[in-house]
Amino acid sequence: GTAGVSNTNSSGTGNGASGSGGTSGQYTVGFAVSTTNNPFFVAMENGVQQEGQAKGVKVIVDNGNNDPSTQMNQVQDLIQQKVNVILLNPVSSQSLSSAVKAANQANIPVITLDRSVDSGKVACYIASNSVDAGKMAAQQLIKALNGKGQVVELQGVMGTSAERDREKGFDQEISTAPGIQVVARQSANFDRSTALNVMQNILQAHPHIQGVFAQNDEMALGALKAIQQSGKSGISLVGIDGEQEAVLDVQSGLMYADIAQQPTQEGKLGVDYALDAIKGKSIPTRVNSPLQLVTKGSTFKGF
Amino acid sequence: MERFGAVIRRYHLGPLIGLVILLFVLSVLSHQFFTFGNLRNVALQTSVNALLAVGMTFVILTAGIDLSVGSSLALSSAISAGLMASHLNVWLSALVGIAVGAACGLLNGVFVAYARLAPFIVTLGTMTLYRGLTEIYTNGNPIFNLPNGFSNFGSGSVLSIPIPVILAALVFILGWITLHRSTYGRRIYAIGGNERVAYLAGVPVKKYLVSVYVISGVLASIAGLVLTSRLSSAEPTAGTGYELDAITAVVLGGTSLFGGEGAILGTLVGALILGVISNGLNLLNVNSFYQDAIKGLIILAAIMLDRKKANSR
Amino acid sequence: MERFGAVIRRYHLGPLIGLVILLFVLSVLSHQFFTFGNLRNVALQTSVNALLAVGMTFVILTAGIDLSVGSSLALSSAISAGLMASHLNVWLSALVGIAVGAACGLLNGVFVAYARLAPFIVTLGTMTLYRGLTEIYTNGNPIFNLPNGFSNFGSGSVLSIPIPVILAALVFILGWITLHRSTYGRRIYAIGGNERVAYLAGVPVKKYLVSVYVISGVLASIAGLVLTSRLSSAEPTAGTGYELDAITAVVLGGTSLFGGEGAILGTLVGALILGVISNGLNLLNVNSFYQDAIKGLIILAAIMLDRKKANSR
Amino acid sequence: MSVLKMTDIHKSFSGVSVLRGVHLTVQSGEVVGLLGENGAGKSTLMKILTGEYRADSGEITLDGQSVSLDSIHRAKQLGFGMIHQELNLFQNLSIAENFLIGNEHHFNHSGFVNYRQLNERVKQILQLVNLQRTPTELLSSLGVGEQQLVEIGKSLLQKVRFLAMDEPTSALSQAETERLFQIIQSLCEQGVGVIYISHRLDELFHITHRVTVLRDGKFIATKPVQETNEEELVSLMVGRSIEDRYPTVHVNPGPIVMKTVGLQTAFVKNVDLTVCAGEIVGLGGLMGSGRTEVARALTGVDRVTSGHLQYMGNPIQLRSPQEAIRAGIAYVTEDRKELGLVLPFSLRANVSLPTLPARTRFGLVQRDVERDFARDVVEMLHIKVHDIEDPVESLSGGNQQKVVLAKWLAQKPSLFVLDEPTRGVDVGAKQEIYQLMNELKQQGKAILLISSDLPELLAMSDRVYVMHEGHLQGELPKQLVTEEAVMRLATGGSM
Ligand SMILES: Nc1ncnc2c1ncn2[C@@H]1O[C@H](COP(=O)(O)OP(=O)(O)OP(=O)(O)O)[C@@H](O)[C@H]1O
Ligand SMILES: Nc1ncnc2c1ncn2[C@@H]1O[C@H](COP(=O)(O)OP(=O)(O)OP(=O)(O)O)[C@@H](O)[C@H]1O
Ligand SMILES: [Mg+2]
Ligand SMILES: [Mg+2]
Repeated sequence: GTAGVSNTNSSGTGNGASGSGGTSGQYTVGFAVSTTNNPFFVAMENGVQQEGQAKGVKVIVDNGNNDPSTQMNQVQDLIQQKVNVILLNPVSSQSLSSAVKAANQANIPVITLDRSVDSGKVACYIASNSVDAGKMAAQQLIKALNGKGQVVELQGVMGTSAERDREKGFDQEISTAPGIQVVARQSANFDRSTALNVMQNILQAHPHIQGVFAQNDEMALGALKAIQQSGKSGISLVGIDGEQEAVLDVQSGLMYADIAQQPTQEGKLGVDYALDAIKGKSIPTRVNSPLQLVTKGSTFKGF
Repeated sequence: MERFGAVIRRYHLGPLIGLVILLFVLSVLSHQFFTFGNLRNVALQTSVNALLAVGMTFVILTAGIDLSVGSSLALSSAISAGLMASHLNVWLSALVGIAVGAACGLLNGVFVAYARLAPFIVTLGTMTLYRGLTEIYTNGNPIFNLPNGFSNFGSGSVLSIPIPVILAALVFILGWITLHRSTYGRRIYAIGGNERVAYLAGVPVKKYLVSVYVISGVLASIAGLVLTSRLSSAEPTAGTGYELDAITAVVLGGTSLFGGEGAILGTLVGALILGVISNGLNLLNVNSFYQDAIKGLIILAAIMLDRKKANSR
Repeated sequence: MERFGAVIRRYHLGPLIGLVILLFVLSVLSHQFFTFGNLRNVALQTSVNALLAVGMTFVILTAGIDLSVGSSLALSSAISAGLMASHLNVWLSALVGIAVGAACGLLNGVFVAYARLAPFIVTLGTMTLYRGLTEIYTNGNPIFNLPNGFSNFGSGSVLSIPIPVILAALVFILGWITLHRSTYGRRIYAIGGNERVAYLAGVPVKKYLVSVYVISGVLASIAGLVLTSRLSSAEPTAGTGYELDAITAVVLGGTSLFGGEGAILGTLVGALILGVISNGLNLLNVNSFYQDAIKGLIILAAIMLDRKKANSR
Repeated sequence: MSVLKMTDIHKSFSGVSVLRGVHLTVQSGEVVGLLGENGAGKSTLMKILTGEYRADSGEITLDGQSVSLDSIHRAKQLGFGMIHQELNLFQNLSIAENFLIGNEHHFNHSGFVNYRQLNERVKQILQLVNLQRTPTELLSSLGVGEQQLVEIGKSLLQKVRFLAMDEPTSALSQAETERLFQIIQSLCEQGVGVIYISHRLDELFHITHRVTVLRDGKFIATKPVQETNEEELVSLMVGRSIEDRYPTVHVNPGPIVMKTVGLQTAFVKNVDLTVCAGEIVGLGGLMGSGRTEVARALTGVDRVTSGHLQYMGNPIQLRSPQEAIRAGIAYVTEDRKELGLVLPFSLRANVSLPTLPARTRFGLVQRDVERDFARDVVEMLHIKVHDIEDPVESLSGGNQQKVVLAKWLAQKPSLFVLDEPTRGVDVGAKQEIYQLMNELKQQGKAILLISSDLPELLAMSDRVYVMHEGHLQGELPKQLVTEEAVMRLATGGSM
């Protein structure tokens, strides 16, 4: 599975919204995370847990295993447990709408992280735009290739929103550079070892590619191994997520760029706004956490 | 007394004891667990897997297996939802979905029964095929904007019992009657016990084999309708991995993968054990990193209770 | 001539014919396909699944199944990688990983052989358990920064044949000798053919059952080392779903899930068919939405060729 | 009054000719015996009649009308039934349900099983065949003999006009056999034509009107039973005459090889018996009396709950068959299909299974030694097999039985426990097996012979123990062994 698109800008360190710690001992926040099969969401969960501890809030975490109906069930369980706020990182925007409606009926505020839902009342949506992430990646590739050459796109799990949106943004932007040709689009399921194999095969079919866009860092890291093992050089690789390993590879020049998000911060922000919501403070309905571009020389840390 | 012992053996009450212990432990650990609202949730959350598991029981009793249920579910519900979204009558769309499920099962059954291919590999192939067709049909996008009336079916209740639960209960009762009381059911057991002997006794083995896969496909499509209606959308990735849950429920319920042995009540218990584990781990707020380990241990513990049965594998 | 027919029957050359057709079609469709470099890639990409499938063949021949291989792979490679990352000697770390794989298999085997529980459900339980332990051990994060020497093992080659391929080939040869030439192998077939007859003929059935799960666990850990070394990192999610690929390779190769029938060469062919399909679809740059459907159709077509064999299920 | 005629039937399996111009005629109300060596083609001929196999050529007529038997269903419609040599039963179902499958229309109540009616009817039939079991018991809890009674009972449920019985008595003892004859008689009175296959010659004279003899897939002769005798039938069947059907040799018994003291298992109690070197000790009793269970206790299969075994003068504990085999005890099981053979394995692999460790070098099987042994036993026991690499499931029943016996010969054990070793074996081969037993006896081996074939038990044993309901009822020395004495003990009487 993979990240949706969230981005955290530098201001998103939880300063804006925190209730003062210690006053909230009895509050419970339910966090329904789409999956913990991916470092991105593990980091998000860590953020939620850390901030919960810091603010003295009890946190209940449910892992949806990327299955909408499992997550729907978990939201129901959270409602059943009468949590004060639900932090929802939905598996699917469409499918979790009914879960949000159920929470609305039970008068439990819902804050969505990284992805939102299509209908139902959401108190606050903390994320960035997946389409933008795709666009930024395309811009980096265009820059790296000086506007001409062959590129390939490694797709995530077909049918997931992250896959669709990143592809959409990438396609829109890449088409602005007529000199660039997307010679292959293949799915590697957001998975590192699959990406290694798929990239090997693509290199076989298209030995002259100059750029690779991987829809997440796991695939970028797999593709990097394939490129390294093929002995080819001069292929620019761009990923999305801001995973520590990928960020390090960008800084050492192995990858061209990474479009980073800060899931830890996003999780922290979620808890902070949750406390505000409990206390009846007004909170913004949309918190935009901009994407962080990581290129060689940047000092960004990653998660 | 003798009859009682026979009943335990015959209907595999081992897993039931496991379920009861699990319920007891969870009631002690969480005061929210044994409330009407929560048990209702457990039942609701189990309903989709339970529907699939009934069909899987039929298939496994013939020593077959159906790995394609999750994909059949996705394909049939995508098509139903697509028709609904384009304003076809809800009932008619649902019927078309069920017909698609039946067709998925029919193809499996024909390969297994008439081409005499191993069910595992046939349904593995169709699992991939039906998933691919779903992706092509939906272009990878979820189908939403379904009529409200349809959504109510999955989220409504009668006498505060959710409609999917009632549906699953009906299917279980029907399944029980069919397997344990009808001549059809006895013949299914006979085929699973010894296909060749059944054939020699004049059972039209091929038709029966086809029929169990059709039943499985139809129930997968019904499960798909429940799921689509609960989520108000049909996802191209819906049902991924559900085959494993359904098979687990069946096997946990004491049915042998080698066919001919087992009972549908066991399947119900197996499905409930799985549902209760997930619900309980959530209620107790077990760290998600520990959940898998604990779930694995509970499954192992549950089958240990069924040891005697398993002996006669 | 007569002997030749027997060889075809005995070693299930049906799938091999399927593989040859597939190779032919792909060579026509893509001029890159039948090049040394690409075939080398296919072999390399097949090596992990091939290693798992050898162990799975042993298990399935006893009428068992091992769903836990993917998780055993993840657990053992996480522990090896963890030790390497903390600067333990590479060889020693690798050995510890293999020991962990053996322990995973031992637990499975003891449950199956001594507690007489159904292998499906035992290994389903341990699949979840071992995955959970991996998550706990890694805290959900990949382990990287492995020593360079170790990475070379997965990406290096001898006479331009990749080391993982050589390793898999060695394991296949060993597996073939063991299954088809050794007393041990003969007894494995006997257990799968009729466990009670084997027992009455003096085969220590329980020990043998344990041993096949240990073999499977050890090969899973070796596959894990290959994977970790190729990726220069150990992922907590590594190996997810690999059990299905391994089982598919075995069954596609003509081995019966009911035990006692099949051959390891079939498994090799089965694994290669899967590897070739993935490679071919990538080379031809088939639209991802169509890949699943095409893959499903190829699997169905491949087994149709093996019809005669499947008859005698 | 109808007549069934099979004329010039030919059949081959993948090029190997099995039936070559066979004729058979049966009239309603008549019992025709079908006789032939193992592998002569008797079962194959009957399977053609029931639509399981299709003849390659030949004609089958019913009352002069040619019929085509192209499906099981068609044969059933015509009223052709069969009691299979290999028990065709569902181990996973109850006794009653075994009657149900294939006869659903009798107990069908708009799609549902009328269990009350079924159990009632099955109860009647069980009484008729003299099986003391309740219809709801699981079939798998029955011994082989009892299962054979179920198989017989099943045929009574169908309205058949012609019934083929393929060795129905091979696992039955005297009492059940007589019961079966009464049943056959009443079937005949109802106008059913019966084809009766058996390797127990005396039975043919008891029950049949005419006997048809096959040899090597060819029709040899049909004789009215009054006009022939055992010698003639045997020579028609094997192509030579057999002088001494039960050859015996005298050997002075050596030391005690196996002695049980107060032996008790979950199924038998207080069994005290001895078997000496150079001795054949018989173990008789009715079906279900626990003879097999004694064998299982002596061979490490069943746990001994009290009492103990003495082997070669020393107490011994056998925790598994492996230990028994190592100690030199061989167990020839009665149920060849379930317990004797790995059916998909070749003959070669089957006969070498218990002796594999001895045929291993550097962990590898010495295949040439293995092959030589397989060829030797095929020759020694005249096993009819096309190729030692053929799977044993394609062998005829009697030949399969010989394979079960053969696999223990290489082991050179000191004690042979033979449970119904000649079940389904033809006269000629039986004599060969007896000669083999005699040879073993001369070599100083101890043999415990369990048999339901009374003439065989009486003739071959030096002493006979008789069991009754799980315990030893008595011991008969050679000079006192008579059918009457055995039957008296077997039914709970005293000497
Ligand atoms: N399905 C089969 N495939 C190949 N050969 C077969 C098959 N069935 C029977 N045969 C062969 O046909 C021959 C006749 O077998 P059949 O079972 O009819 O003998 P039978 O007269 O019944 O012997 P028995 O007295 O041992 O039961 C045997 O040599 C046997 O090996
Ligand atoms: N596994 C078992 N479970 C329960 N009862 C059993 C089992 N095996 C045998 N029995 C019972 O033990 C008794 C003796 O068994 P069995 O019929 O094999 O004896 P036998 O004297 O060898 O007779 P046979 O002539 O059938 O060989 C029977 O009543 C049988 O049903
Ligand atoms: Mg026969
Ligand atoms: Mg017996």
